[in-house]
Amino acid sequence: MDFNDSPEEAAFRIEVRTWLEANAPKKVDTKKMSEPEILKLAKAWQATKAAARFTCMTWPEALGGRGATPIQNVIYNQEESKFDVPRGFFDIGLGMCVPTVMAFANDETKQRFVAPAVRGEEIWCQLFSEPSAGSDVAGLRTRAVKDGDDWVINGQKVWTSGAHYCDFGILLVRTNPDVPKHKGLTMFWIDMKAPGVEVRPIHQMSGGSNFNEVYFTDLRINDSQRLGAVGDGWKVALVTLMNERLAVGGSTGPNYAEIMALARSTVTEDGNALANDAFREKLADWYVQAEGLKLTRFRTMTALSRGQTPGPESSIGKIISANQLQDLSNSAMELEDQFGIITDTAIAPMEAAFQQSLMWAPGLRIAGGTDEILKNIIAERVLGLPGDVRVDKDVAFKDMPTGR
Amino acid sequence: MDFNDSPEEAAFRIEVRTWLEANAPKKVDTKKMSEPEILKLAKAWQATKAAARFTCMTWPEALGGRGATPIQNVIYNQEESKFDVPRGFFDIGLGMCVPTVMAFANDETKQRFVAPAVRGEEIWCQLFSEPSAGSDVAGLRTRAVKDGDDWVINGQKVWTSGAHYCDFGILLVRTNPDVPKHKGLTMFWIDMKAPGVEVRPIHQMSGGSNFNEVYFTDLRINDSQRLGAVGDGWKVALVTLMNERLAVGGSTGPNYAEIMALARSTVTEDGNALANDAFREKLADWYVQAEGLKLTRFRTMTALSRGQTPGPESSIGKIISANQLQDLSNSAMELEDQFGIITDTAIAPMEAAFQQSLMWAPGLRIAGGTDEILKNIIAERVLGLPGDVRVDKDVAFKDMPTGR
Amino acid sequence: MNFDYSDDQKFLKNEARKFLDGNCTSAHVRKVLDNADLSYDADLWKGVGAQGWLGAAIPEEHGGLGLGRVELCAIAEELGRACAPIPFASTVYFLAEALMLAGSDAQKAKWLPKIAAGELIGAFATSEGPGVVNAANLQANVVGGKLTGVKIPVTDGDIADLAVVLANEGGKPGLFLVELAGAGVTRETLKTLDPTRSVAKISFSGAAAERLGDAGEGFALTEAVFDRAAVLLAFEQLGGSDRCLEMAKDYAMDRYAFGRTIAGYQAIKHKLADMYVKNELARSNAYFGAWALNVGAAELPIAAAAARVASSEAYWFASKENVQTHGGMGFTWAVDCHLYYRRSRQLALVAGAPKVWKERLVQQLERRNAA
Amino acid sequence: MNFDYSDDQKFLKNEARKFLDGNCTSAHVRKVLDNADLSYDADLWKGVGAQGWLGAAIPEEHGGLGLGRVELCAIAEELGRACAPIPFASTVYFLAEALMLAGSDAQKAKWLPKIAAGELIGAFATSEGPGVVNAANLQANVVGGKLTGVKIPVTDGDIADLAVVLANEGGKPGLFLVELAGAGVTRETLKTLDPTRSVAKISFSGAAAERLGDAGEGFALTEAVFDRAAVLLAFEQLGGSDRCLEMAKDYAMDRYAFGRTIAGYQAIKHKLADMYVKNELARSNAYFGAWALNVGAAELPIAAAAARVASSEAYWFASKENVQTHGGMGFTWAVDCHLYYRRSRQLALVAGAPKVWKERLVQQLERRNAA
Repeated sequence: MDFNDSPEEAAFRIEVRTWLEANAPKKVDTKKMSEPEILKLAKAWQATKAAARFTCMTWPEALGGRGATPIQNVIYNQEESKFDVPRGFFDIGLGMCVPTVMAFANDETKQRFVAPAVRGEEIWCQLFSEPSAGSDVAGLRTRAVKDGDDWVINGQKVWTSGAHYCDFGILLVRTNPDVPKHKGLTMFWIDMKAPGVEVRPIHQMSGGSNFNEVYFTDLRINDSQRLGAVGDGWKVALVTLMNERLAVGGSTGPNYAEIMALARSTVTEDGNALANDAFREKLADWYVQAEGLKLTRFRTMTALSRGQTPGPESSIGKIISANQLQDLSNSAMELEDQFGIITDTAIAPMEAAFQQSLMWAPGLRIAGGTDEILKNIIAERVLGLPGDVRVDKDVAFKDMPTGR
Repeated sequence: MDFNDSPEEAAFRIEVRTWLEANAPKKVDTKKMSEPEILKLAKAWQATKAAARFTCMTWPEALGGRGATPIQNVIYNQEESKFDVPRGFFDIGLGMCVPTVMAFANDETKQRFVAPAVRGEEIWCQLFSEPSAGSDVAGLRTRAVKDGDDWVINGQKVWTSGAHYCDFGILLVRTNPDVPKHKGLTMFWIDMKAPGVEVRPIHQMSGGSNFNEVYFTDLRINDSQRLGAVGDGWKVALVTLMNERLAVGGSTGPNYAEIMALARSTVTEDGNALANDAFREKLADWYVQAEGLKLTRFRTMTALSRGQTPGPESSIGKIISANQLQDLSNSAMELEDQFGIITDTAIAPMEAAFQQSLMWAPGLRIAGGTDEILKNIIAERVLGLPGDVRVDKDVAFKDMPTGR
Repeated sequence: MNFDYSDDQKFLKNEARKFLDGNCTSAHVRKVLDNADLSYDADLWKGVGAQGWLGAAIPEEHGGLGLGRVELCAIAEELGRACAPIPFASTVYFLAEALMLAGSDAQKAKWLPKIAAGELIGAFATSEGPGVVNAANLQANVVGGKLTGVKIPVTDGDIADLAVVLANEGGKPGLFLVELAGAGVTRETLKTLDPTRSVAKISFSGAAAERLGDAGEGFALTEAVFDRAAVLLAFEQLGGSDRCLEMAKDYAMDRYAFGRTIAGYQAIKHKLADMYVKNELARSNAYFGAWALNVGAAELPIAAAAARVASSEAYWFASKENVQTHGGMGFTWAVDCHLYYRRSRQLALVAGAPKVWKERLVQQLERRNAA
Repeated sequence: MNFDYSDDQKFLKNEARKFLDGNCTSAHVRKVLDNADLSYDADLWKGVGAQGWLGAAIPEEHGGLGLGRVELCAIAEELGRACAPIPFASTVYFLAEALMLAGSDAQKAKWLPKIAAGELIGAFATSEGPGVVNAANLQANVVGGKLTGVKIPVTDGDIADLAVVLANEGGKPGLFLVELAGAGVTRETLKTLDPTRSVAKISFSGAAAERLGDAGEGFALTEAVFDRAAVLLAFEQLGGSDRCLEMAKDYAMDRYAFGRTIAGYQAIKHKLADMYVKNELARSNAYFGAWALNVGAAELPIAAAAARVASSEAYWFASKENVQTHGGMGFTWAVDCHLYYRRSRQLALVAGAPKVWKERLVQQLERRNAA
């Protein structure tokens, strides 16, 4: 056991590092920039990467990649993360949407869309979730009705990351409500700037707006924008969702090191709060969990490095990290005692990082699969336990009971 | 809000206390006595109580009770608990079995059995659970086959408290496997000393044997021993089980006070283990839970005192107390560090009370409804949430899938 | 055994709920939430005063209703349930209780009638920075009746007329009454996690201060006021946790996934059962606190600590798992879950964090054991 | 990145499992459990010796196989999975590691070959009573090479040939080698929670003692031995927790209630998912411990603490919820759940309780931060 690169990996790491040092943009303070300004920087960097084939690296050369191994992809990302480059705008599009287009679109469509997406000129979003279809995505209600060679679409999507700056999206809709819910779905690609598409930001409990609602009012699209057969939408969506696991990153937010620093700086009658045994036991627990997750990622990388498929251990990440973030943030606020309620970044310790993460953590426990859904997934896919009793398998969608 | 008796309650408490002082047997050291010896004492005390109508107090006078209110019953038990009298042998019989007999037997049977049971001359047990039917009692397999005026019974019951000293039992069996499981059951009373009945103690993981298996091999009983109609066994059993809640007592075992004493006597580098903040926080949590349960019982008693039906809050007791006992016992062993593994009562602190309760607590989390079943009950009966999807409602018992 | 609200108390509680159902809806709470310039709901505050709640536990001789503390607990439970955006706790649980505990006859006569009449908003100012203020780090100082120092955070400090301030005088800690409209007081409203409750930083530079209670007793009196407030706050917390359980249940019963309501899935059922269990344990501990507060029992310190620990834990669990039960909707600003999530933190911190109370509880256990 | 067993190590682990599947069934464990006179399974002990496992990490010059510590971890994982009733940990993780860590050339040459050859059972004796032994309360004392004092509990003390004993000499704490068959040694077997592992009280009255390592280093050496043992024990714990998850899953898949297997109920599914998550976190932390132990990294103390904390927590959870998943059957003597429940406590206590390790972990974090 060790943490070393193989000779090939080490060589590739040097190649990557050398390229990054020569090409990565200089550090800029994005905190004071607007989103469009940051996006512009991100697109430029994406184009630079694409030209050197450091994006979509595992794709074939013909599609803009370099046929790299998954571990080479990991190595690139490790090295890139040491540079302060703009990130995050292209992950969903290139990680989930464009691969779906590549798998199901005709050649013409692929030729039109893949290369600009790889170069960062066009960005894609994923339009699956709806207000009444969260964990149960296949219960979605957005309708597409055939009209000659066109489809007319009405309905609403929700929790769409980046919809306001995206150019295109893949859209899952119901084309037949008379069959059981999984069988009446169809996938399309759409132009996000088309008339009939309206994007509204969602005001989150944390104050920010990282996601959008997208409303469709008589959106008209041609049948040629269909991905896969009519009624095969769920099968197409599964291809998209299979890629999701790889796109979901680690959690951000303060961790054991930050709360340890907070405790050390918090004066108590006996010295500082780090001297408190109860805090120390909690700190040990947080460390063990956080290190456990980090080391679990090393196990995943080991599998990649050995050319194997990573084991299911990678599925444990978000359950642990989201709940730990919520618990740790709350403990930090309690350390501050009455003062903990203050969120003014000029006054609260560590620029109110803990107060902010307390408001963000509930979202983390929900987005990309709730705690409950993730435990179902571990139970069913990892441990092989039976699925839930399904009362919706053979009922026509229109006859299914619904609530909100 | 106060904790005072009403004037009537106070008067009754004095009456009870006076009677107990005059009549309760002198304290004897039962630790050195055999079970039959203790049982003899218990029967004598039961006879004394019955003569003064201090047992089955809420029953009508004609059946041996005194038509007392539930709060009078509570007051008697509170006062009796201050005396060191033998207890526990009659609770299941008089609390669950005999009321079932009273509700469903003919007059002749009632006249034969009720009075001797009240006087403690005959003891009853309840024969419902089976190896393959625990939480799902109605899934039981013990078969009764009609043979003229008789029924012939074969099968096995399990977790029967007191079966080895009981005289009679109420027995739930399957009389028709061709109908859905709840519909094919019938209840009987049986003589535990009859040929065809064999009682074997269960060796528990805690080392002791508080329960039994009971095997039936061609046990032949007359149809006159039937309680309720053929096929109505589940309805009859529900009457028995409704009385169970009242019969389940509080948990025993060390609590926050004992572990606090242990910590105080455990020397550490800084003084004693009670000075450790982590221990102190846990201690506070245990205290809050234990006091919360005690005070919740006071709320139940208040309802009784006011002539109301107690609220559902009484259902929370065992989930909390059983899990706390397991957690607290484990923490106590960890306080002792390496020494905690020792169970020798002459050497381990507090005569190994914590080690014993660690081995007993898992049983407490299962007996009388597992944690999981109790949470279902709270969710469904208290909060009104829907029951589980039931796949077994309309399937003939013989066609149901089974495992162990 | 009489360990529950009486019929009269239940009637009062029910009337309080009716009043708040009409006058303290989610829209009222959000008006304060969404408007940074609004520190509280002045209409609701007037209405609550008109109901007599501000003087519920103030003796009749001082203009109050002279009811018991249990009645005040019943009102607190409803205020907590409604997430009321008013300085009720600061004025009634802290200021009025401090005056009744330690005030001279003159101080009581001067201020209690104003509180009962709704003419005065109070505040209780102890904290000076992150962590618990203590004898070693207390900086606020009174010399010749003039207070100098900074208190942060002071709940309702920006709207209060009168504050009780913990400060040293001649090296001895004491509590002091300070009129905040007077000279030498600068106030700055702060952003907090719960914008429906107002918080300020107050800087004193020679503000007139009058001692409340004996010199040297500042920390002891603070603890005694906290004990009283803790019980009353526990009922607000309980009201909030009950509401979270209701919200979660209602949503779960009406939200469908995979063809049936999510209320039928064990993961949700057991989560709500856990909420119920925690809420009932908190209720029982809160009732004991109410009894101890009402009769002035020697058990008050341990009862208050147990009530505060149990209700803080219950509300935290209920408010965060209520968000979780609502899924994505629960994370939106539009749905009310976050109002309770925020308030649960405000109430858990305003009288000192639960961990501080666990320590106080164990100290009481040690004292009991030693006695 | 190479953070997993190698193929060779996996092969060794698989061979170990095969051997134990045949030679350490539940019946073997129960033979020791049910017979109070039996301290260990002597046949299994011989077999394990014949496999070379006792000397796996002992250098070839001292008669061992000279494999790495990762290989020993792989064996430990399988021994834990099988709940092996033998003095492997006492002999290999404690005695042999102590000798390799602090022994003189002569001491190593004298004892290591005997361990590798299966001719010697070891023990490690620090505790003298409830709580953690420390400089202030250590009573055992060596004068003129003669040890006096009482050690309790000493795991495998009743069957061991050679013990490492923590004792003072001239006021300085040290470790000492004591042959238990010699004069001045009285041993009494004790009843414990896990009868499949043997424990004794040992009274020394002038027993011959030879120092192991430097004078004054007794506590430092004890901690260093505990660090090594903790990593190896973590793998035994991991093997046990994995087995508990397997047992729970197998039972749940085959047990029907209300017409379907209980494995289909979310309460059970999520319980098993929780087990899985804890086991995987424990595995990752254990692997890091194995790496640190194997290469003698400076990170060993924090890696060992993290491994011990994670695996103790995982095994406790898995063993108790395995009983719970089995319902009434799980509470019987006849079903194997309690073997693991008992062993989880034995392993959690034998190198000091997890809370002690949490403190050590945080001390390491402080040190790292200071550096």
